[in-house]
Amino acid sequence: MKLRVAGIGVLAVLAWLLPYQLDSYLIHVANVVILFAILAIGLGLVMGIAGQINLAQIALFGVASYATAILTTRAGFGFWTAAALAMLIVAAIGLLIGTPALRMQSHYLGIVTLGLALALTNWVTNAHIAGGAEGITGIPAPTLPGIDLRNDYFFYYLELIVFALALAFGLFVVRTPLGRKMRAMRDDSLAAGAVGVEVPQLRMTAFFLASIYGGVAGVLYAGLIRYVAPETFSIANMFLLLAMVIIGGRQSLVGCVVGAVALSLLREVLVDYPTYAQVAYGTIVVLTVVFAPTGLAGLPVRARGLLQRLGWLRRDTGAPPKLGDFRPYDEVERPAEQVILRIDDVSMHFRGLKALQEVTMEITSGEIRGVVGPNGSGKTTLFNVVSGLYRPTSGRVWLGERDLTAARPHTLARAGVARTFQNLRLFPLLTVRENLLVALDQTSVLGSWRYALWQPGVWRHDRALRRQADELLDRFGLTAFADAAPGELPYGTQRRVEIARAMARHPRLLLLDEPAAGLNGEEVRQLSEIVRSIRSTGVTVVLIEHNMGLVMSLCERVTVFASGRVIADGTPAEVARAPQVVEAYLGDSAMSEDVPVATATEATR
Amino acid sequence: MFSSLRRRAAVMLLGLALPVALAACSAPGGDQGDSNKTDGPIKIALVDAQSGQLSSLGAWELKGARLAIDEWNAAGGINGRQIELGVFDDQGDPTVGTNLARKIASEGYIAMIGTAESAVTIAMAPILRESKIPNITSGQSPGLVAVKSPFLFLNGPTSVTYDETLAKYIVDTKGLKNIAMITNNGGYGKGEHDAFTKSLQARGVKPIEDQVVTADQKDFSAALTTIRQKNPQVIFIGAEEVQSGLIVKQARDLGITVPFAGAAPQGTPVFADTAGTANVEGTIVSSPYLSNEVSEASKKFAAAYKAKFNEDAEMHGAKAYDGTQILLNALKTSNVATGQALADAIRATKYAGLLGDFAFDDTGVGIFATRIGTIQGGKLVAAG
Amino acid sequence: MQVFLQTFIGGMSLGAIYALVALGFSLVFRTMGLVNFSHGNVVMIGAYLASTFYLSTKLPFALAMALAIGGTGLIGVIIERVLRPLENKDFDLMLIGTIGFGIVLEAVAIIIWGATGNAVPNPVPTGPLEVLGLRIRTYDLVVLAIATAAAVLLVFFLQSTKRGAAMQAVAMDHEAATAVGIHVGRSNAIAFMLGAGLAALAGGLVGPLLYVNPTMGGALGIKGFAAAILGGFGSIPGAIVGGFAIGVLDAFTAGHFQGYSELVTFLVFTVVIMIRPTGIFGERTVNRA
Amino acid sequence: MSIGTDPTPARTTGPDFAVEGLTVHYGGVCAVNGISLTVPAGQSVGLIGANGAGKTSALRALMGLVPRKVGAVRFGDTDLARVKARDMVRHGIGYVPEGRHVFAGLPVEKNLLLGAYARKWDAATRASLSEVYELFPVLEEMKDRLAGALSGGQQQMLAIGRALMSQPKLLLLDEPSMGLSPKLVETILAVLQRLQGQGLSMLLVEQNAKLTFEATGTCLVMEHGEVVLSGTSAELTHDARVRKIYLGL
Repeated sequence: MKLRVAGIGVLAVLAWLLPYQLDSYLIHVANVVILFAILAIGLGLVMGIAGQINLAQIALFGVASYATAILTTRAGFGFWTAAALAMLIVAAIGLLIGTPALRMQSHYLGIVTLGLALALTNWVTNAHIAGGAEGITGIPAPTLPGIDLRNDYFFYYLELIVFALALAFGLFVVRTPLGRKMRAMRDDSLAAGAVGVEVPQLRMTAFFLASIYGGVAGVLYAGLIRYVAPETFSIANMFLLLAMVIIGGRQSLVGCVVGAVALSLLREVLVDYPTYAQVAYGTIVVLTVVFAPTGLAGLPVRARGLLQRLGWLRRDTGAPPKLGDFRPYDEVERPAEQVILRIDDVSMHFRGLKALQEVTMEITSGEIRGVVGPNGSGKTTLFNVVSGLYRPTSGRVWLGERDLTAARPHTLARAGVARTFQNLRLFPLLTVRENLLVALDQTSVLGSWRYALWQPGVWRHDRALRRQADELLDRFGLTAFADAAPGELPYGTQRRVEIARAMARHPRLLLLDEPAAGLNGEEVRQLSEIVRSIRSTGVTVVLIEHNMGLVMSLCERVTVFASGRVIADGTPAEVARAPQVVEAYLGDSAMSEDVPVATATEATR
Repeated sequence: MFSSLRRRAAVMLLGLALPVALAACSAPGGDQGDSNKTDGPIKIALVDAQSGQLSSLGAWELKGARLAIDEWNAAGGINGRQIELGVFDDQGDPTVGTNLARKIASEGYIAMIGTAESAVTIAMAPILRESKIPNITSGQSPGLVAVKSPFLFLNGPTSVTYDETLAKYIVDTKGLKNIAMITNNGGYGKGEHDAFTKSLQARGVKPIEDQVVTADQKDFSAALTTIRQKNPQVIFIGAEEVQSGLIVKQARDLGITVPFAGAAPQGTPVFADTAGTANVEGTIVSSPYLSNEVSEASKKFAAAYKAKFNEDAEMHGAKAYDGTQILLNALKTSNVATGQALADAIRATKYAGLLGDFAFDDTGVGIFATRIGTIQGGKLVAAG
Repeated sequence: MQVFLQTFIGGMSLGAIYALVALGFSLVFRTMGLVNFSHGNVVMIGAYLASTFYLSTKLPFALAMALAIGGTGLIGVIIERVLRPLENKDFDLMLIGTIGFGIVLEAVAIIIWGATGNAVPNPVPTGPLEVLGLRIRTYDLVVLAIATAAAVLLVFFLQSTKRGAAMQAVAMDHEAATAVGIHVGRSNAIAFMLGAGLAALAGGLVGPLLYVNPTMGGALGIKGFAAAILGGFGSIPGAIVGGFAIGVLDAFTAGHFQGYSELVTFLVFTVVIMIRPTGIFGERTVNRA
Repeated sequence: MSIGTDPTPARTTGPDFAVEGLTVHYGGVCAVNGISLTVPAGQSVGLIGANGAGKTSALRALMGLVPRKVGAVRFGDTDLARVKARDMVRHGIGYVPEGRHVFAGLPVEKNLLLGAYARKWDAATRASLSEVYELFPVLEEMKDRLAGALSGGQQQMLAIGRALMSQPKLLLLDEPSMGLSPKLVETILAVLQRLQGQGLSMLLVEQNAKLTFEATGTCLVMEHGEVVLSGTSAELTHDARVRKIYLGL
């Protein structure tokens, strides 16, 4: 930490003293580099942090430059007034370009944003007001009292301060709830929705942020160059910016900056050989995606790994951290029994496959319900319907008195439904603590205005969340793994992290999808202890499970599925005797006749 | 812990404050001192697209300028000083142009030749003006005049002259009134569009069709079909060489047989090659430099050009040659002045060049006439 | 009416080119889930190869085309081989990798052939046909015929040959395909080669129609990709319908909005895709997005 | 949806198939823990167990479809331990994946022909095709339909038919009864019995214990990645431990 503060200080001083070493051309180059760095931070936020492919970043940059140019030269506004209006315009355009992200992702989003960027370039090339291909010249230089910003050296300091603020704000976003949610959405948008992240709003926020960064860079560009023309915002420059972000490392804002600086300098060195520069950076992009997907920012980690493998660097040989004990919740009085979840005649068809057929179920508050059945009998489909991932073909789902049939996952999560996934859906690039923090944050994305107006509030909120996370980590015995990446943990520990994450939502209803899969005997025992303790706090638990011993010992009621239908419902002992259950499992109705009466209390393993 | 934190903060603050203090007393930079030195080579910059789609223009310009400078250097330079030509590649991008303007200023170049792209030149003009570096450009857009920089000079006529001459020939001499236009929305095309429309307007003629295409468009069937419907007597093209060639080629494919008319690009071999030699027959061209055979001076120039570069000279080379000659003459008469004095010397220079007799007015334009030629038998010849 | 029909015909011939480009996009996506953003640049290389063989070595046009197809096929194999480690792992990263390849291909073309490009004379010297006052270039008909033939051949290859069936099987279920003895990697490489070959076909055909230069790949690639998406990404009939749709849309916006045509084309495209993200025929592949 | 009844000529019976020490790990979980099994020439062996016991993982690992550690895989004198998944079929191993995995967008007949991908498509292939059609007349009726449009039972028949097209000497079947109605399960059982009658070796992975006991001679019961019970199918049918493993009682 000390080292880091000192490093930042040294960098700041160096950046401050840099102009003394540069001639009037190089200072101009430095100014352009800073602009690209700001742009790269914006692209890093939307693409690397939020996972939205945005090939219109350079167009947003252009929108702001053009808006400033038009407002100053055509409408006679002062530079700073024009800049403020330009920021509003670019934010609106950013939201517009982001709209397709609500419906599509990945390469679809790529082509649409690219198309919209081309459309914008096409407009400025034609529109009389934008000066056509000749662009707009004579943009007035911005003024500050006592400082002549026409001087590239003073402009450098303006840019440097803006850049420092932009980077600091970006890093602040990344490390506080908003950015965490974005990273969670990037890693797994499904799981993010399930822990209450409002994915659609968040995608728009990402585009909004990108447009702000594009806007800041664009306004500065207009003030620096004092001339705008369509070529500057071409697709070729978009790809150059993309290359900066990829080479630097899209998931690290600092990496984006490093990439922007490195590639700008490379281009400057090869300024007389632009074609070879193009070969060079294209090749570097290909090599980066294949061999170093995390870019320059990921190199230190990779280098350490390599050194360790070669034996040049000592591995951490301390004893591997141990999973702690689960500290049971305080029991609360069991609330009056009422129906908390009512599944009413739900059917779910996938193009001919009838995954659920007229399923009706009621779950009473405070119970532990088991859902069992052979593979492919529709259990997970049921969970997906209840947690909002699927919209049922027919039928309704009621949570208490609320009809939540077609609600989005995050709405359900906010209404008190939490779940885990059969194949584990932890956010792989977030630490264990961050996984919990995402779920703990109950604030809405719309509350993000605080980021602009009241950062200390955001900071305090984040501190409070961290305290809660520490408490939760401690309760689930995960403190030793708080800063580990989920993928590095033993499977059983990952399962527990997922349950802790679900509990971070303080749910009323907890859906566990095969929580015992892959656990050993001791872990299964701990699991049943955890589930009992969770129930004792008044949470209703529904679990899908193949480990029949666990089901028999833990559940008060069991619902049996086969071929998308409920074929039995009752106490474990009752259903285990039911002929249709035995047939569903063993394939033989005759075998059910000599089944001994079961004792439902004993945990087998 | 706390005190050490505070100490560190204080040190950091000091680190920040020191440069601020320095900055307050003396601004960094201030390196424009070396342009007035009186020994060593005379540094002239040539800025043009040496890469990208318009790099052929840049290559021609470079050859014309190089030829002029080599001739002077061979004759002993100016005041015993050799002339050094620095070549910069603007990639046809105005922003690169603004960077280069600062670069040539910081590296002590005293004058600039180029660029061939009006948009790039316009972008560079304010910076060159601030740095007091005279610039002789090959652009011809009326927008260059609108910049009103006392440091900007044109080595040829503007589109207004080209198109006024053309309109005069078509409407007044030939009596053709049914004129269709197809222009692109790029810097050059737009200049042509506006200038030609204005010249027609002055004659009370309204184009029967006015199609605008994008600068990178390659398929014109829609525009040409519309034009064909209107049965024009002549079609005006305002586009660069390659695009003009494509337009003519596709027009002939669609069965349009009337002649085309245009300015300098339509007189180039690139235009004829792209369109196909047979297709350009009869094209009316307004150009200050119809061919290498028009005068003794042009024959001499063409021969020297051929000897040096082993290819035939054409208009852009000739323009750059004229522009460079004017600059070098001004340098000689002013005893290698720089800045304002050099600009004044250029303005005062009268020069009989390949394109005609140059005499600059306040707008920086030195020549106000073009000639009309037509393509006959694959060759551009002066029209009767 | 005549203008309408003439514009339509113009749109159809470019549409045929877009359809070929879209076919390449879709074939590669369908068989291996890769979005090849460098496809447009492969089209450009194909155009250069074809025009170079045709112009400088005076080979017959068909032969020049065949050589170009071979050349780009090789490029396709190289791209697939380099990016193979990312297959089925990181979709977005792979996409960016192909953008990197596109950047390199464009620069290489500039180094080899220069930046300005060249016009390719019409290989079919007969004059245009005159039908009901409409002028139809013979070359347009040739383009349409070849594009149709290519689409038919491709469909025939996929439907009626063992290798074609195997390639489709790989796309549908690569594990079951492995179990019946299909070499999935080889099948993917062949798919990529075919995609690149189609690109060369499109590039070779578009040369005489338009102009060959290093930046042509950008425009053709983006329009072709839009066509593939519009038709339904991964669908063969979708690519063809989408190609013609974009071609005709392009022609009419060029007619009506002149300089603003690109703006209108992409706005219309965005709106259509927002309403129906799976495209016209694209039901089957939507889960991959 | 009945199966054909014409007797078909006996197949060439393959050699013994033996696996030793098969272990599979998925991201830290041990799905299969060092199991060994043998399928004697011309015999059928069942591998049963509750959901999540590791049966499917074991079968997929046998095919080489998932990374595995294995002591030995022998098919007669041939060592298959290093043979790639795509080449297993060339050594006479046919595979019917769990959940059918037919090529949904291709017609039924194309699916079947692809089953013979490793062979030359010639007269012998046509003969195999008519054998399959004889075995499953319904597939012939549907031969031009897309496989994805078939019912679950028909798809299962198609998956088995596809595996038979390679003329295998050993058939690995993964849960052929999954999601099928009892009547269809009977049909599948009849097919398996008939194939066995022709001398085809089979390894049947199933959750449906009854079906497995009736279709096979010997059976292994898996739990937690290990074989916990084995014996003849007749013995196991009446073994109460099977029920306990399944129902947790």
